[in-house]
Amino acid sequence: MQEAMIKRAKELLADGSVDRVIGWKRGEFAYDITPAVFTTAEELDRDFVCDDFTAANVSKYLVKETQKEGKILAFLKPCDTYSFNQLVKEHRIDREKVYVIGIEGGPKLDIEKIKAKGITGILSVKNEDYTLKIETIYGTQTMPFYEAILGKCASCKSKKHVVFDELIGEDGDVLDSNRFEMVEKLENMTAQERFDFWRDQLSKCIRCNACRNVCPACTCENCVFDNPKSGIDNKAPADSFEENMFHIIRAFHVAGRCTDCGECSRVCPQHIPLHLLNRKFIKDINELYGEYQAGADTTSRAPLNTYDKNDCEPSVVHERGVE
Amino acid sequence: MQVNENFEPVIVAFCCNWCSYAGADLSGTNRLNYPTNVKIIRVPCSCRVNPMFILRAFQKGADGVIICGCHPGDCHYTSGNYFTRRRITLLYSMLDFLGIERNRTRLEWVSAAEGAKFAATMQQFTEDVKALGPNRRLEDLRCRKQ
Amino acid sequence: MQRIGVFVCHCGTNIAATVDVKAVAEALGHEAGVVIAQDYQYMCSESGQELVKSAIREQKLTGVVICSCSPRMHENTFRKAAASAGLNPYLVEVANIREQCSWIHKDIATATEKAIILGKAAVAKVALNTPLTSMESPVVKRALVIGGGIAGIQTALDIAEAGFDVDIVEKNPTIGGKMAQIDKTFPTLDCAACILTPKMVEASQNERITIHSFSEVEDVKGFVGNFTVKIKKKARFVDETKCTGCGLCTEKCPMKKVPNEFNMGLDNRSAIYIPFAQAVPKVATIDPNYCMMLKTGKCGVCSKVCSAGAIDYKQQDTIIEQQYGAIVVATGFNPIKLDKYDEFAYNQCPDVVTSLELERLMNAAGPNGGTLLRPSDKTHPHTIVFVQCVGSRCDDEKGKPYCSKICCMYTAKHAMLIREKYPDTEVYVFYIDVRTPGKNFDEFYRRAVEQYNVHYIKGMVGKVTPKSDGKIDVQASDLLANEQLHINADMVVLAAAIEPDKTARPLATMLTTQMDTNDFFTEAHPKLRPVESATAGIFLSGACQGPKDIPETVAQGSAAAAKAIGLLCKNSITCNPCTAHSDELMCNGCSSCEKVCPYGAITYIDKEFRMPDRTTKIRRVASVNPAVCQGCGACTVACPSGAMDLSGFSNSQIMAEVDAICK
Amino acid sequence: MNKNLKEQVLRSSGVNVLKCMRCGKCSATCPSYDEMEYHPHQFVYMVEKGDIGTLMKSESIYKCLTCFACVERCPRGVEPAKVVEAVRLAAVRQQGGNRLEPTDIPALLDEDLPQQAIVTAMRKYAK
Repeated sequence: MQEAMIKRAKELLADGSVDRVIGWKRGEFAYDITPAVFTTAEELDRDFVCDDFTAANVSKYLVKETQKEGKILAFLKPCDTYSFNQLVKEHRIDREKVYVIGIEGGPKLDIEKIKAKGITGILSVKNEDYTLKIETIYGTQTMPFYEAILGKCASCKSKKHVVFDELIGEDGDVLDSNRFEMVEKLENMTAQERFDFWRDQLSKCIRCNACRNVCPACTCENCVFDNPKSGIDNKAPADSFEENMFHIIRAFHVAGRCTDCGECSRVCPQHIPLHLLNRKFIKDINELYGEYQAGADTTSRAPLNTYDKNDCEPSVVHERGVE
Repeated sequence: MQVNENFEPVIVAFCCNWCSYAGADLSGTNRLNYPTNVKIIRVPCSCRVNPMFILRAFQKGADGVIICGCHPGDCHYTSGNYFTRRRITLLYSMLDFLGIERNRTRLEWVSAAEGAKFAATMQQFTEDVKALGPNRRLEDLRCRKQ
Repeated sequence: MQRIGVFVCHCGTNIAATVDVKAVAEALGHEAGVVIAQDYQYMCSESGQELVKSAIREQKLTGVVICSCSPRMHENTFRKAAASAGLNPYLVEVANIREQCSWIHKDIATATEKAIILGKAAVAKVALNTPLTSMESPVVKRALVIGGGIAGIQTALDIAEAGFDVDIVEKNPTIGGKMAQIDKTFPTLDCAACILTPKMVEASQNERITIHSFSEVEDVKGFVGNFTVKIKKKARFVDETKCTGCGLCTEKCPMKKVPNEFNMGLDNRSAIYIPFAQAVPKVATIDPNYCMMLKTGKCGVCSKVCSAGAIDYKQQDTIIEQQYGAIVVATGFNPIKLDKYDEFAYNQCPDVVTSLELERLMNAAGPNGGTLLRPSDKTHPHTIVFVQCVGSRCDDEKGKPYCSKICCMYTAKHAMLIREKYPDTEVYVFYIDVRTPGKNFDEFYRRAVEQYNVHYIKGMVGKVTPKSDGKIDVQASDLLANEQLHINADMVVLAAAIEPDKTARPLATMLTTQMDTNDFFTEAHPKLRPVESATAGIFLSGACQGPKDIPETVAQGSAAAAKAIGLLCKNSITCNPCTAHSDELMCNGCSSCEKVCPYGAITYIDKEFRMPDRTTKIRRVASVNPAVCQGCGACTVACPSGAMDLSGFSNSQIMAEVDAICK
Repeated sequence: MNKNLKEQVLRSSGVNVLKCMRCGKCSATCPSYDEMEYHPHQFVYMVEKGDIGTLMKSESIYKCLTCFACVERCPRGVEPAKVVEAVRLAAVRQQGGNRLEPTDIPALLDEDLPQQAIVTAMRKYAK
């Protein structure tokens, strides 16, 4: 697929349809992939990569990219198209300035899961018939493919591209995922157990802001946490409450807008399952106000920006689940 | 859990100017008693209450937060309390998900004519929060389990 | 550097009795930024205000905190005082230490502590207040009166008299309301129609008054001075402009078995009808539930006989949209349904009637031409029992908790009229209390007893049983004689409680006005602003605000008119400056705020920004129209970037209050 | 006036006699009115006054049929029948005796006796 993508990108650059291409390039290690913008055929040939590690969602970069002159080609996986659509809906991306090529999605690999097997000195990882062949400086190792996939891919919600100008490869369907399993499990715990769970998790936070910086819903010109006028600006936590506050408010700010792309948890260096907070909101919204998938379209009203006169009262929180 | 008999909770009440704040005034005019623990902050509409304010209150040591607004359908601004209802329902559900005691937060509709309901609600809420004891869960997330 | 002045009011002993006022002033004097803290007997008095003003001038204050009664009482008083001393009025904050402190607490120590905290919160807030300037917004010089009963008519006439255009929207085919159904009025016993119908005609002939009969308010948008109202003119299948009201169609209409609502269903009318002879507008209306032409397409008699060619079977509901500066609500009342009172056999026995039904039975234009006859067998009743407080003063869900106010007097009236016209009739009135506060009211009641020999019995009727001989057994207690009575009556008249009209509740939602638990509109202040609603530009007239008799209704109708005229006289009104505003540097242009704004006050513009690297960037940003924004703050929470904030209730101000309370 | 007795009656009846607005609908409804020396509304009023001894001595407490018509009809929700029952109970307790044991009932039964009468008898004569 990588070859087909490079070929198509070169064509579009050559005929002037687009001025830039956003995709991924390799870093120091094979698995160390970062999103990158390419402007020439040479750059594409040299650096462009699309493999089992290109999990990063590039749609957020289009906010800044579409503020520039000219048109950009974006390769979007199914999950990325939801984020893209949501950003178009919020007027953050100028749709006219993007040429979207839908590409097949994951599952993508999580290098941390490979490393967790005690495999170090990794040079390259190849998927051969769902067995990973891992070349290391200590020799070749293998492990089953599905044991190394990203958490977000394991509970993939959709293989469908909700927006594209053309497709490379097949379009898929919305999946019947098990993504709320963990949320449900937590809901069924006692309040004390839930509290203990989150205290353990959130106290690991080092406020590196990676979750915020990667989140396609967090595209504010100026984040409230960086704004002294908001009253909650804070980089280094001044007291024990800050992380808690940060994550609740962040989850609340993206509630009804989060497409559940799972990037927050993917990039968290402390492995905090931040996506669970977002999924809790999504699950509540689905259950209380009707099914809603952010980014599935560009016209529907976000659940928090609308209401129904017969909405439930907050006492519903008392009526369900475990105290 | 140890219940401290002398525990006096700090309770912040956000009241919309048109209904609930007037309802609170009415309970005063009618000399209906409720605990001094409750301190009211006037907001134009319950939809003005940002989740940040609620979290900030807990952060700064509040033991309970209650929001009061016009009854659904009676909002002075037509629809404000409908938005409030969604936002606050989701927020309270999230706080519950994080293991924060449910009885520390409440949303109640109190009209300008419901002075008695206001006093009774505050009385009950204060008792509920008192029973829970001081709010610790929202403060010590940094402390790892010993 | 802040220079805040704190002024603590004793309010006589209202505050000082439970709050140590001096201690509050002392404690707040130590707060950061506070340069002066004083207490005074009555801060709202002339000399109290002078204290504030001189402190502003002498101490060069940048903010003022008044610890006193509710800001709903005197915030404006102190804002005006500050303005007259040269301080922006929005640099004044009120800490409510009366309604929300001294009046609800008994213990001085804890009440004082709370008062200090409330004061600290106000000090913390005022330190962040910014001077605000009000905008002006134009006033549309036209009023809408909703409801065409005596209240609405009076209001409309008074507003028209003052030289402003008024529209009356009446849901029935004619104006006149309940008063048109009434026979005589207390305490003068003059004929209701004789005093009402001239007013109805006056309203219809006044050039400044437009009557939209058979119409309903569909939608209300906008705000004081500038409401946009959609009025639905229901199809009456008769062209109002052509119909002469000759009534030929109503005579010829073959469908004559329609319960006549004007006569409380005591007789029938035709499918095409004019409610009563003096109806205004005197125009026929076709009842589509009964009209054979509309139901089956066969008939068309009315169309054939109408020489004016006014019949239009294809007429549709139409919507009129109109701008108004002021709206007066005059939706009136109805007697409650008595279905739940089986003990009074209202549903079982036709000779048990409500008082309003009795009005029709006694009315010359009523079903019996003014002769009082039993509905069951059209015989003259010789013993009539009146039961008061049916459904009024009830503590259960069957009735209403309030006194309906008018029943004592109209029952005395009925009793008197019956005794006058039919001296052979015995009249019993069972009362719990007779309430006659009003000019000439008690004299009237005493006349019923002394001159007309009406039997007033203190006690309630327990049970009404229709008997096989057509008589009615009324079992009651005479509390003063301490005996149980059985009266062999011919008729029983129930003084049913009155309740607000059912259309009032949805209307209140449209108008964003408040109602009490009984669905009466809530006035802005129970004593000082009885004809205004809490929503600016919406006024209350008549029984929609609470039970009222005719003189009171008319008085309130005129009072509401005066208030509306006061508003319409102005060319522009001062807007609330506490509106939302968006920080363009932070706005993402995401449209969340626009979606939650109930007034459509937010629009988006593409704006060019100079970037730090000297390039320019065009971004979509929100812009709030302060003349349209009413300051609810819904957008401030919807905004994910925190760009949207509300003047007077800013994020930082509210958070400062939270901090001060939680400290 | 016996304060303790009044409190006992108020507590065991659960009635707030102050809600009464003296309309007399209870007595107007009462089928046993003529049998009773003191009538339902008087029970409410006299209990409020604390004049319970008089009521306890009166046969009226056994004349109430506990048909609950007064409870059903009272516009203020005062529930006079409960007051009557509480006074009766006070009398029964003071006398220290049960007038009716459940074991006595089979002998008293006959086919025409309505169910309610048995229940009422238990209410009135046994505690």
